[in-house]
Amino acid sequence: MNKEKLLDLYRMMVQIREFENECIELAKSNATRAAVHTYIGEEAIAAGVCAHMSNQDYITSTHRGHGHCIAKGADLEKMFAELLGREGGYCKGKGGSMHIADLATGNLGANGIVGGGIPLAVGAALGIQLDNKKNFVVSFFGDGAANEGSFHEALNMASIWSLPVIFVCENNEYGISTHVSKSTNIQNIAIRAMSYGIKGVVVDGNNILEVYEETRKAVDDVVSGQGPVLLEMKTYRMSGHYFGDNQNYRTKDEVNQWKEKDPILRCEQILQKEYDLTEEDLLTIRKNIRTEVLAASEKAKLQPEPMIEDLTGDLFDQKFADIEWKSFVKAQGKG
Amino acid sequence: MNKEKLLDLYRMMVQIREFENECIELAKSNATRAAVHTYIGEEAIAAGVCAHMSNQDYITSTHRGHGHCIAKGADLEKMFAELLGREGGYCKGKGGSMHIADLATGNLGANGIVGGGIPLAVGAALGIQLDNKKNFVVSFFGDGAANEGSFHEALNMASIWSLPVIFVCENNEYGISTHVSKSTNIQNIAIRAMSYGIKGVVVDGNNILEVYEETRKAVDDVVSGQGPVLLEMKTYRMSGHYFGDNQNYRTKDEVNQWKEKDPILRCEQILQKEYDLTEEDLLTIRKNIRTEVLAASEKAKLQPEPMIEDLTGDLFDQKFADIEWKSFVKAQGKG
Amino acid sequence: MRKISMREAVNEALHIAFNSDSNVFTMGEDIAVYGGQLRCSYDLLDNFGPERVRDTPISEMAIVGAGVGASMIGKRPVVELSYIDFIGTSFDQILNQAAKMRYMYGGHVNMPLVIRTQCGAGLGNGAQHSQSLEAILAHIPGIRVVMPSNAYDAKGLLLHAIRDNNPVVFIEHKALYKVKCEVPEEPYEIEYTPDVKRTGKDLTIVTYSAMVNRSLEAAELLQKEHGIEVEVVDVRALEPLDMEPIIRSVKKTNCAVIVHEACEKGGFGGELIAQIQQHTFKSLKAPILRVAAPNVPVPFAVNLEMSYLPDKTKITKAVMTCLENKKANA
Amino acid sequence: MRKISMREAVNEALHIAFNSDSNVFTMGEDIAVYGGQLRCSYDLLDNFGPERVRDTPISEMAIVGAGVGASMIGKRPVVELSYIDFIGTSFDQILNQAAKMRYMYGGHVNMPLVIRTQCGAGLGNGAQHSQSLEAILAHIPGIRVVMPSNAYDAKGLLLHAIRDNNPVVFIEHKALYKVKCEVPEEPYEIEYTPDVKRTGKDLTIVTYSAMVNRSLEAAELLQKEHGIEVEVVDVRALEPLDMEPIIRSVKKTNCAVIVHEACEKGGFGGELIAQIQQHTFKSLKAPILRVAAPNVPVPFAVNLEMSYLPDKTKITKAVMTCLENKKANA
Ligand SMILES: Cc1ncc(C[n+]2csc(CCOP(=O)(O)OP(=O)(O)O)c2C)c(N)n1
Ligand SMILES: Cc1ncc(C[n+]2csc(CCOP(=O)(O)OP(=O)(O)O)c2C)c(N)n1
Ligand SMILES: [Mg+2]
Ligand SMILES: [Mg+2]
Repeated sequence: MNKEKLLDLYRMMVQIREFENECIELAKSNATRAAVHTYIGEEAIAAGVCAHMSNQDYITSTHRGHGHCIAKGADLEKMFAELLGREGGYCKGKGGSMHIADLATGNLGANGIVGGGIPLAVGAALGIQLDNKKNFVVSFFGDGAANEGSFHEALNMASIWSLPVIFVCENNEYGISTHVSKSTNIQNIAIRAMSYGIKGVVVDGNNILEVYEETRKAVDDVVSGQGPVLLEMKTYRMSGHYFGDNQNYRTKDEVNQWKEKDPILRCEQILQKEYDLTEEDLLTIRKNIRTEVLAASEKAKLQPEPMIEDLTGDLFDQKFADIEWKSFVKAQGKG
Repeated sequence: MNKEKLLDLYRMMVQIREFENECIELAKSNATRAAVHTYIGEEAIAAGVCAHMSNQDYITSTHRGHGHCIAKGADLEKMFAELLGREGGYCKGKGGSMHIADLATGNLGANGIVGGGIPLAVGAALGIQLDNKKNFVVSFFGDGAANEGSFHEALNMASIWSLPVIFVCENNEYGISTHVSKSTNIQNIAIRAMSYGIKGVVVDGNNILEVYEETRKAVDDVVSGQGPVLLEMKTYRMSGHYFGDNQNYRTKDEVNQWKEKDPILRCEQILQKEYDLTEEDLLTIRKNIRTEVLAASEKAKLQPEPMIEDLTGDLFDQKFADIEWKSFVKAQGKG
Repeated sequence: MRKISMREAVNEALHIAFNSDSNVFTMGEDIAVYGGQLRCSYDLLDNFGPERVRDTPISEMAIVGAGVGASMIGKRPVVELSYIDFIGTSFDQILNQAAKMRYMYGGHVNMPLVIRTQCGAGLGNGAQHSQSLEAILAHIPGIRVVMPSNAYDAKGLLLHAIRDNNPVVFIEHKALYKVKCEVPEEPYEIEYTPDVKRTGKDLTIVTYSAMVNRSLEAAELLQKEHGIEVEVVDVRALEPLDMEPIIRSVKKTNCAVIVHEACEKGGFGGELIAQIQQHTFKSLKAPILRVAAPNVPVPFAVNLEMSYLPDKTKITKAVMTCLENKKANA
Repeated sequence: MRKISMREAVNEALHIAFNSDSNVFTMGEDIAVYGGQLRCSYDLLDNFGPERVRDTPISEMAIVGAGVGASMIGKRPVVELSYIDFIGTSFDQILNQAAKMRYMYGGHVNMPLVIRTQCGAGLGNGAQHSQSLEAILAHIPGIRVVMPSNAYDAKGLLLHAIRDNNPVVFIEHKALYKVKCEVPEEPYEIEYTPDVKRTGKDLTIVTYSAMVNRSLEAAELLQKEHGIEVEVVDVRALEPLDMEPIIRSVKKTNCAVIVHEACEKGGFGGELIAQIQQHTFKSLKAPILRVAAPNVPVPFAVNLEMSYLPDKTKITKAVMTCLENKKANA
């Protein structure tokens, strides 16, 4: 990979990390209300996957969706504004942390329902296929979501129709408090691909180069009509399930061991060893990004709340589509 | 297998076949109303599986459930009475063909919802495990049902808890009009066992000896705590999806080819070749069973309809359980 | 004018929609080769091909969910749930996805999705294939709920629903499929608004779906035998719910009976009564009565199922009671 | 008497049930090690072990379905859906299995199953984690629907539900978990019947769950500022629905306001109104009004969510309007 590319990926990861750090700050003062699920430790996945995507390629995301959203190119201020429930937020403050969609960048939305987005991704991929386009869809979801019925139905449907969709299972070892070894009886979730006759690949999700490369192969596959692919990204949720989680279900030791495999750290090591960047270079990048992120947060904080009159708006589109109905004369003797 | 055993299995298969033949007669005159889904061609599965079960072993069944019900030991007259909507039917006429349960023989019920019974079987197996009993549960369902989310969730849950349940997928090649090759992208549904880390076995479901033997092994496994097993029974629905099905989705040729593999025919061949039964012996058996079945049907027809006053009964049990609440004094400093 | 059945009318609307907009496609269990468990999608496969007319696996969550996803990117899917009872296996995609997305995402997403399905008892399909679940759907903000009572309305309402940019659950009663009425060959639309199916000055029946015909039968009988003039209002769309024609009617007749096939408790009759009594309190001369199924699942036996269903007799009785009350309070 | 929170009361009831009947067990997401997303099942794992206190995969269909299956063979499962919104992913097992089996199988099956879950808005959980879906459940014949409004009721109703041989959906409002009241240490049961939480002669508020407290606040205010005496009836169980105390109250006060947090359209208020107006028509001196959420999903922003929720002010206003109507019609 050339240096600029890797630096882009690095910057993206840092941006996500800094966004999440700031979210935690906001959560501390209860500015975000309810749960904020941070993506800390998993940044390589969103960054490495979405680097292959254009705005015409779609994603579906999860309750832990900030990283996906940012990697797809979202505007940070609008994201913060949404988290803070401001009028200028992505959803005009109606959604909140778990429900940011951004159609302009191809983000079909975060989802508060575990597994809820997987069938949507299949539908978007079906739309692409019907339109004979060369785009594709990525559905992000967790190890826990892989035990929802929707996972099963969606992968099977995508397979029989050879739809252009990549299923990215972010196996961060936990569904809230439940370790993946307690919720499944298999070593790799990727093996579930066999149930649908599709390709399943285990990927080191904390290694940005591997994520990037394996996604590239999957994109080639799905776009060339070879059907969906299941990528299992092995990773770890370095923070709590949400800010405020007491984490009584795991040891500090375990967390610390994974912190050594922090994807950003590992990327920095590569950048230093193989691309001659100095620690100072990296620090500068991080500082600049942090400044940008904080600026976005500050600006968002200044935004007004939604207007109360807007409470009942946006439920239905009042317009009907412009379709002119044409009779269909059936062939004789049919029906 | 000794002769008496095989003859028992044969008799069971014939009983099911004759029951279904009579159902078709009843359906012709609309006496059964709505759809009656017959089990013709699949009798070896119910017979071979249930031969291993006592009344303390449970099954969950499907819309195509007559065979399972009979093989578990149901009373034919009560079954016919239910199909005809009579007061003396298994459900007092409230259920109908798709909803016969018979707790006395361990039949937790047929189910009109495809895949609906699979989680119930897991729950019954959990109950058995909690009670430290040595019983087990069999869940019957079709190839089509294996694409329902409930299949996925249920098998996974049974696996992680090593529950004593055998999942019997009756792959009769069709879900109504849809051939299994159009609804899945895999050769054998049994392979889905891998997604849950359990054993999956492909069985010739039209071969009574193989069904019997493979079920025996599975029973040994699940009862000894080795966790659930998925048995895929390859078979064929020789009749329409229901009586009245135009079967425009398959050729007569295809059906005829499978008729040569009729499980009853094959059992008869074995009985003649290896157990010295004559054609006449078999004819006598069939005639006797047929007479019994018809007698049950005739008796059922004479039964009265349910009383209209019974329309709103049976919804809730009016009694509460006899439990005497005992305080629980918590250890100090807890909670 | 030619008469066609509601099944034919739905099929015709689907053909028109497929012919008019290439974004329209359909998927569901057994709808292509088999022509649908509801038998409404016959000929579509032959006329429009397997890309746009798709048999699915038995996976209702994926069927509805894929419809939601495809509609979010601009397609106009018409997905089929062969029985409304199967909202059970697909409910999350209706409750938490289809219905919520536009609002939750601040109005930035449109969802031109139609879920066609079939409801109702009377044909011996048993407890899990005979339900009337419209009240459940009508309580979920964000989805349209449309229930035609005849072939003419079905064609016009379905085309309207397909042109709608919002998710619509389009519920066809199985007992209506064979019922014929006059239906023009050309395309037309019917708006989501109640229709006065019969005028009368003595009492208003508010009803929808298969119960419209039962109510008209009762009205006919009441007129013939007692000279009572009953007005029958067909709600047609539970969401959007246009109460104006209903309120107008009740203000005229001063009393009302609600008729629906769903079980009474928690049924949509409650909503209608709540609004009617609020807006016509002073003109109301008798308590509003409901004729609905008892609060049990649909039984199988023919005599139980028939006595389960609201019918002409029960409706007539309720009307008479209501009119007696009206007289007593006059 | 000691005061404990509703969370503690639920936890205490669970401990009592586990201690009293070895058939009682519980399963759900994160309920064992973590003590529950609702934090109501803490200490159970330590006290009763991993066989009877089970963390499940994220598989709501299997959780509810396994509860149904286990209860059919005589166990008494208390399963937990961490949010009522997840009836979406488990609906078939509620609608078509748990609710229908006893009737459909002719009364030969009992199902002592409790589904504990949590409802309600107000804490910024957004559209998919804040719903009030009781009206959907109350429309399904065959399941009990119970909604406590305080710690005392929660303990007694939950023990009653666990002893019930029928499936019960037990809905705890998330905003009530921390609210304390006097609760005896010993076991006791409360029957499924409405409770008059405050007596008054001028108007009846019929309400349940978190809205009981809002209604009591409004009643308090109305009394203090206007000398108006409002009676507040807590429905407590939507199924079985005992209308007698409600009707008695309205016959006394001659007018009523229904308050619930669920969105108005198709909410349970409709059912209450339908029955009240039918049985109190002559005593009713004003149209029955509803105070409920608007017909949109629950919004996230704090100001929107607060204005979405029914509160003291809206209730007070509705009561005043209703009383004006009453006076005008007197
Ligand atoms: C259908 C549903 N069930 C349960 C929940 C509650 N819940 C929210 S996040 C979560 C854990 C999800 O685990 P996983 O899929 O591994 O994603 P992760 O949080 O680890 O990123 C659970 C159980 C939910 N939101 N939706
Ligand atoms: C949830 C659900 N979806 C769809 C149906 C309609 N339906 C009834 S039987 C059937 C086919 C089932 O196929 P399979 O599981 O292979 O069983 P088979 O009929 O072949 O025995 C379908 C789709 C249903 N009853 N329930
Ligand atoms: Mg996880
Ligand atoms: Mg099949």
